[in-house]
Amino acid sequence: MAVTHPLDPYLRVDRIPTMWCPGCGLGIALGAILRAIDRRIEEGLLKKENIAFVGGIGCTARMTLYPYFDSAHVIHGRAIPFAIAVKVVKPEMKMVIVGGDGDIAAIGGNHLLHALKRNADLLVIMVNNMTYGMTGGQLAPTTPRGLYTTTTPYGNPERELNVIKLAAALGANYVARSSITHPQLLERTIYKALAKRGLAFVEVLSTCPEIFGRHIGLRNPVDLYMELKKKVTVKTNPSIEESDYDWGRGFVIGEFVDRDEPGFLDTYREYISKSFGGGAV
Amino acid sequence: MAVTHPLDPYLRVDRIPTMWCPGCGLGIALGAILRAIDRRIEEGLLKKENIAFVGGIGCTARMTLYPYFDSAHVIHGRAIPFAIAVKVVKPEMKMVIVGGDGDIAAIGGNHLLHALKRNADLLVIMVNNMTYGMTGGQLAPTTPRGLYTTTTPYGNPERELNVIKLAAALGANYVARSSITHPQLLERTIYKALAKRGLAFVEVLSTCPEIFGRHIGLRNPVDLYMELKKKVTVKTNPSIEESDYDWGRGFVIGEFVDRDEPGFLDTYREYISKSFGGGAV
Amino acid sequence: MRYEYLTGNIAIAEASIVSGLKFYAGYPITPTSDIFEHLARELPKYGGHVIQFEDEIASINAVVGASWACAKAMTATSGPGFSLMLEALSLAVITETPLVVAYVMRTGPSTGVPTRSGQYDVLQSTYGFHGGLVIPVLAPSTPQEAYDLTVKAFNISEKLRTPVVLLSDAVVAHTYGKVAIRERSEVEIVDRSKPSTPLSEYRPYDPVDGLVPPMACFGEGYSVLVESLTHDERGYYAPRSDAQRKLMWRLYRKITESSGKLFDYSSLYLDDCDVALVSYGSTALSTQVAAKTLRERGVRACSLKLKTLFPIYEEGISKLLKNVEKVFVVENNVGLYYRELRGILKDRDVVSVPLIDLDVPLPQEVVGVVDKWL
Amino acid sequence: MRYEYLTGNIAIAEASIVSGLKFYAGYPITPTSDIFEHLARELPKYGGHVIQFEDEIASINAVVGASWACAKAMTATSGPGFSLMLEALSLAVITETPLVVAYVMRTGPSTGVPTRSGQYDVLQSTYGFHGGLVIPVLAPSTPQEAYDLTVKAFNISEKLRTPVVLLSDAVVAHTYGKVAIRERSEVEIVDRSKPSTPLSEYRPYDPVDGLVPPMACFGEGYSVLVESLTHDERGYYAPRSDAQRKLMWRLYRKITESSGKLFDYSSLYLDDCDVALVSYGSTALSTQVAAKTLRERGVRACSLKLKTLFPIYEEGISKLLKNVEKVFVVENNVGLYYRELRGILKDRDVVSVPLIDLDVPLPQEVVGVVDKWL
Repeated sequence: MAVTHPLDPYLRVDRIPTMWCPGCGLGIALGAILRAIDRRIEEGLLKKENIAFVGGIGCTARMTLYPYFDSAHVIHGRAIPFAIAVKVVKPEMKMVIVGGDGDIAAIGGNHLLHALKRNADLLVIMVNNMTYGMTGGQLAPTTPRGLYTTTTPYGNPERELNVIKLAAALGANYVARSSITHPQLLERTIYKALAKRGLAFVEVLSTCPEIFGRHIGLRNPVDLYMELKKKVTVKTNPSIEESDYDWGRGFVIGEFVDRDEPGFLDTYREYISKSFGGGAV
Repeated sequence: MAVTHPLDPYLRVDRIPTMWCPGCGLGIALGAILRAIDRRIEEGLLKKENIAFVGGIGCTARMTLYPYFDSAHVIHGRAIPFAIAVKVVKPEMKMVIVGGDGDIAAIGGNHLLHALKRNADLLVIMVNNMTYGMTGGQLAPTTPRGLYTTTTPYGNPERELNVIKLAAALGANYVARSSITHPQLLERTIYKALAKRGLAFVEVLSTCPEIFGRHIGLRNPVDLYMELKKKVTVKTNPSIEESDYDWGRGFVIGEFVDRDEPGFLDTYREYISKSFGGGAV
Repeated sequence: MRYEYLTGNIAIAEASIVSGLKFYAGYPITPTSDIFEHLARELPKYGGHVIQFEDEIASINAVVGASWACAKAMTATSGPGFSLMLEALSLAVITETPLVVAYVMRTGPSTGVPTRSGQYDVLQSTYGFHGGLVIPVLAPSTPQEAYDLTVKAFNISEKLRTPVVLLSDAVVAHTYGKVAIRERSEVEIVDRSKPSTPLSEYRPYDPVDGLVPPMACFGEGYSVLVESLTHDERGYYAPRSDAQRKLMWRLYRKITESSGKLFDYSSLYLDDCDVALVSYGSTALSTQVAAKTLRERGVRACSLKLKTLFPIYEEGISKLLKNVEKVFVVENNVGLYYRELRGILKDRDVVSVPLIDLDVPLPQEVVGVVDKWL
Repeated sequence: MRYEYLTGNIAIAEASIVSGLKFYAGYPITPTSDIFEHLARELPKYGGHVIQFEDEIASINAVVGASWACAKAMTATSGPGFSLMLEALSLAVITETPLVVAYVMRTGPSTGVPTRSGQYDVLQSTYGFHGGLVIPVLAPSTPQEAYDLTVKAFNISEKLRTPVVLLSDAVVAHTYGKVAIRERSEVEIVDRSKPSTPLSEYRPYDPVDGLVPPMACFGEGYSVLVESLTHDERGYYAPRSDAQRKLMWRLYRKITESSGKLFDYSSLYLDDCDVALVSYGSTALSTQVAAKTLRERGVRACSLKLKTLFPIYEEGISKLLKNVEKVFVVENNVGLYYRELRGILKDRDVVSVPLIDLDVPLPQEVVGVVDKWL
């Protein structure tokens, strides 16, 4: 099999093309993630056999189907506890969770909350397309207020969930928002996040022209992409207040939190080794 | 049946004494809650038949067994969705959720998160005894770091969950911390919270001498009560930063958030009535 | 009455409105989301509420809450969501909460093939919750049956104060059929019986006469107790063997002793039959054709389509099949409901015909298996 | 080997360590928490991990994850928690993940009487998850059996790449008994079979020869795919009837065709018996005494205690009872496992003896019911 693309070694090329609709932002996201991983492998920080992708259910979670690493495509909302366990048993693993806003922040909300609280050693990449794409356009926790969706045909009466604010309040080591409209920046963000201990949370604003585009009147992929790009402002070290989530006023992308507290694994192992002199673990 | 206590009309007196251990802080909490409700009924703001208590599983959730209102003692962690539905169907109801730190913030965390996000019209009272009392002393999300519990016999390696910070970050209308060591203040806090629309969240620091007391070496109820009292500092309008959760350095109690954004019910009804001219709902 | 072409899913949604649905809570899942979406548009016109929750667990617990606020309440889901709802269904059983779950089966286990069909969950639908009691289960095979059985499901839930599972599948869900739509005035609608006692004397779990207690709800002044613990008639915790026995047997008997009244089926050639093909749900569509094919070939075959799967009307089914020599149980799974039927048809040959297909197994597949045994 | 006085719960915990447990995830629930607590103290001494999660859903998903990281993994729970775990058990079935769930039954439905016993969940333990396949279920009635069956549960899970339910109850959980504790060297321990193919040729769901695929795990370079969708041997999504049939029947057959090998029971007076009392779990303690009592009174009674409940070894059970005239199925529930047995003992009278008691039903209760039928 001829290698035709520099990322082919990281892909199950026999599964390409992907199941994603034309114009979907997920391909851009996957490309950026794999390039960031490639750089970390080239540097020697990561080993290919120690990288694992875990996803629940949804279009983003299907990102686990294509990379040529250990992968788990599990059940809706539950990627995080699966990944925590792998990391505890095999601390040499780098666990990458990929999930949509519904998978990570709706049904999976409690596991995210407690992973943040624990500062669990995970890279959580939440690709936010602001809707339920796979099931056809229902309300997501990130759907802009007022928007008509298939389950809110009279307008979404709910406030949006700002997951950046949640992640920051609960003490993740790294909290960033990025966007598929800025692929190089996205790659740099993932690259940085891959080196963190503790929990690194990256929200990736993305485009779903097929479903969200229909809701918002921008079904042409390029139009939706350009619209999202217009709404995005890049900032260096923005404050948490600047993370406000507002489709109307646009989104600040950047690193909101970057600290280096001990991760769950550090403290867990410290407590056990204190009692057993390090021999048992 | 002779009325022997001013709160008897609000109690199923044939179920007294309660199932709580001697020295448990829950009796103080229940007394304060009922006095606050009594004042609101006397004022005419609330009607007895429109008050409902809903609790999941745990010692605090059993608070639903004693008040002489509509009550539901349901399943672990799920009081909030039950209560939201009652409120949507019967907006005249005042829904009071009572639960421990495990019920509300461990297994029930996702429902709390989304109720906060929605600003659902509920009064959520989380009595925090920092342990799992009913099942015998396992780790709670609020257990102080380092503490030995029955499931962390080598010390709790996890950071504590600061639910005040979570509630504030997600936009509750009212967020307060109180303590059973300050019953009058607790009563005033509940009294105020009862008048709020949207989500009012009150954390009540409490004492579990039987279980938490054993973990911490203070099994005498008075000793534990005095220890907690020493750790508590009352502040007027403290900032969110002052909400830090730290058994070693003590706890600030007071009102961290007091705002008046529309509750879920307001916006939900506004969206529906916009479409149906108010006739349908 | 009027006729419309509807899918099974839309028939369920329309029938639930006619039945008096006032609260729907749900979470998106294939192949049920169009029930949710149809109701989101239509139910508010009838003063009802449709809310999307953060997951299936919240949805079913909200449905329980809404029912205690006097609203007829429903949710719809499929395998993964139904598994998540089981803890709360157990709550609904012990608290005797009327509600309906439309369970539209897809291909499993786990995520399986979300868009395609199967009948793998027929035993889970009643044995899935902890507590070992029975939830009534109705299974439509056409949009018309989906409509009629939805009305029936609400009526049973109110009459017996119980959760009811409407067990459809992905084929029925998305097949169009002509449906006789009845107006509310044309349909018999059962509402829960309300207490007649003074407020302070009401006991929420006291069946008074019979097996089903009258039900007060929140906000009416009865100070009701919704209690998940083993309780006495007042709803007070009663951790005693006698209380447990009394409650368990009443909850069991109120469902099982209604099995004759709840029983619903349709049949072809049953009066004159040696070889019965028993099935339910979308598989019944093929089984009926298979019975005709066998008849044309001279085999005295018949088809029995069960619309009520649980509680099993043992005497009734046994009687219907009393003159039959051989019973074939045709299912789109590994042979599950067969396990029930062989237990109640002890003096007959009962053969499992498990046909796994992402759509409806073809009639010739059914005939092919039956042929091997004849 | 040494002897100790242990409760059923502690016997489970100790046996799991001997079996090679390396990861336990759990959430507190009565009456299982002491399994968790014992392991929290002991397992780290053997290099294992014990983590408390935020709920039972996270716990079981963590157990699935740990198993894919090569660790033998377990959780323990009771009714409400088991209901929450069913979605992930369905995942474990389709991904063929070895794991053990110690299910210590209490009184249900819903919260019920958390501290007391019952056998309400015997059908849920294998029919509870969506997908309609079979999870092996073992039921101990004494601390010694709890110990031995725990070892057996781990071995089955590894041998067949399947979740296994160890179905205990609150009486067994907290009754002390003398237990022969074996060292690891004295026990036969089965470990999952590992792939022998080159890294790039490994197919995680290819059984090669037989029905159970060798299992690679994370971090070994095999780039494994854990896939909840219907998949082919590579783990690639295969939404086709042929793929579904192939996968379903293999998953079904690998369990059911092992039913003879997995079968475990003990009996009294079975060689010379007219009236068999069949039971399992703590109720078997009374049933054995009842059989003796009946014998003393001249009735040719015997007792059959089943330790393997699923998959049912139909031929084996049928053969054991072939000379018996009447079979009484004694259970602490409304008569659930009876439904299974009457289906496989078609030519015998099978009578349900449902005795609801928060503890063990007394032998004289069993005798009393049997007397009515003799």
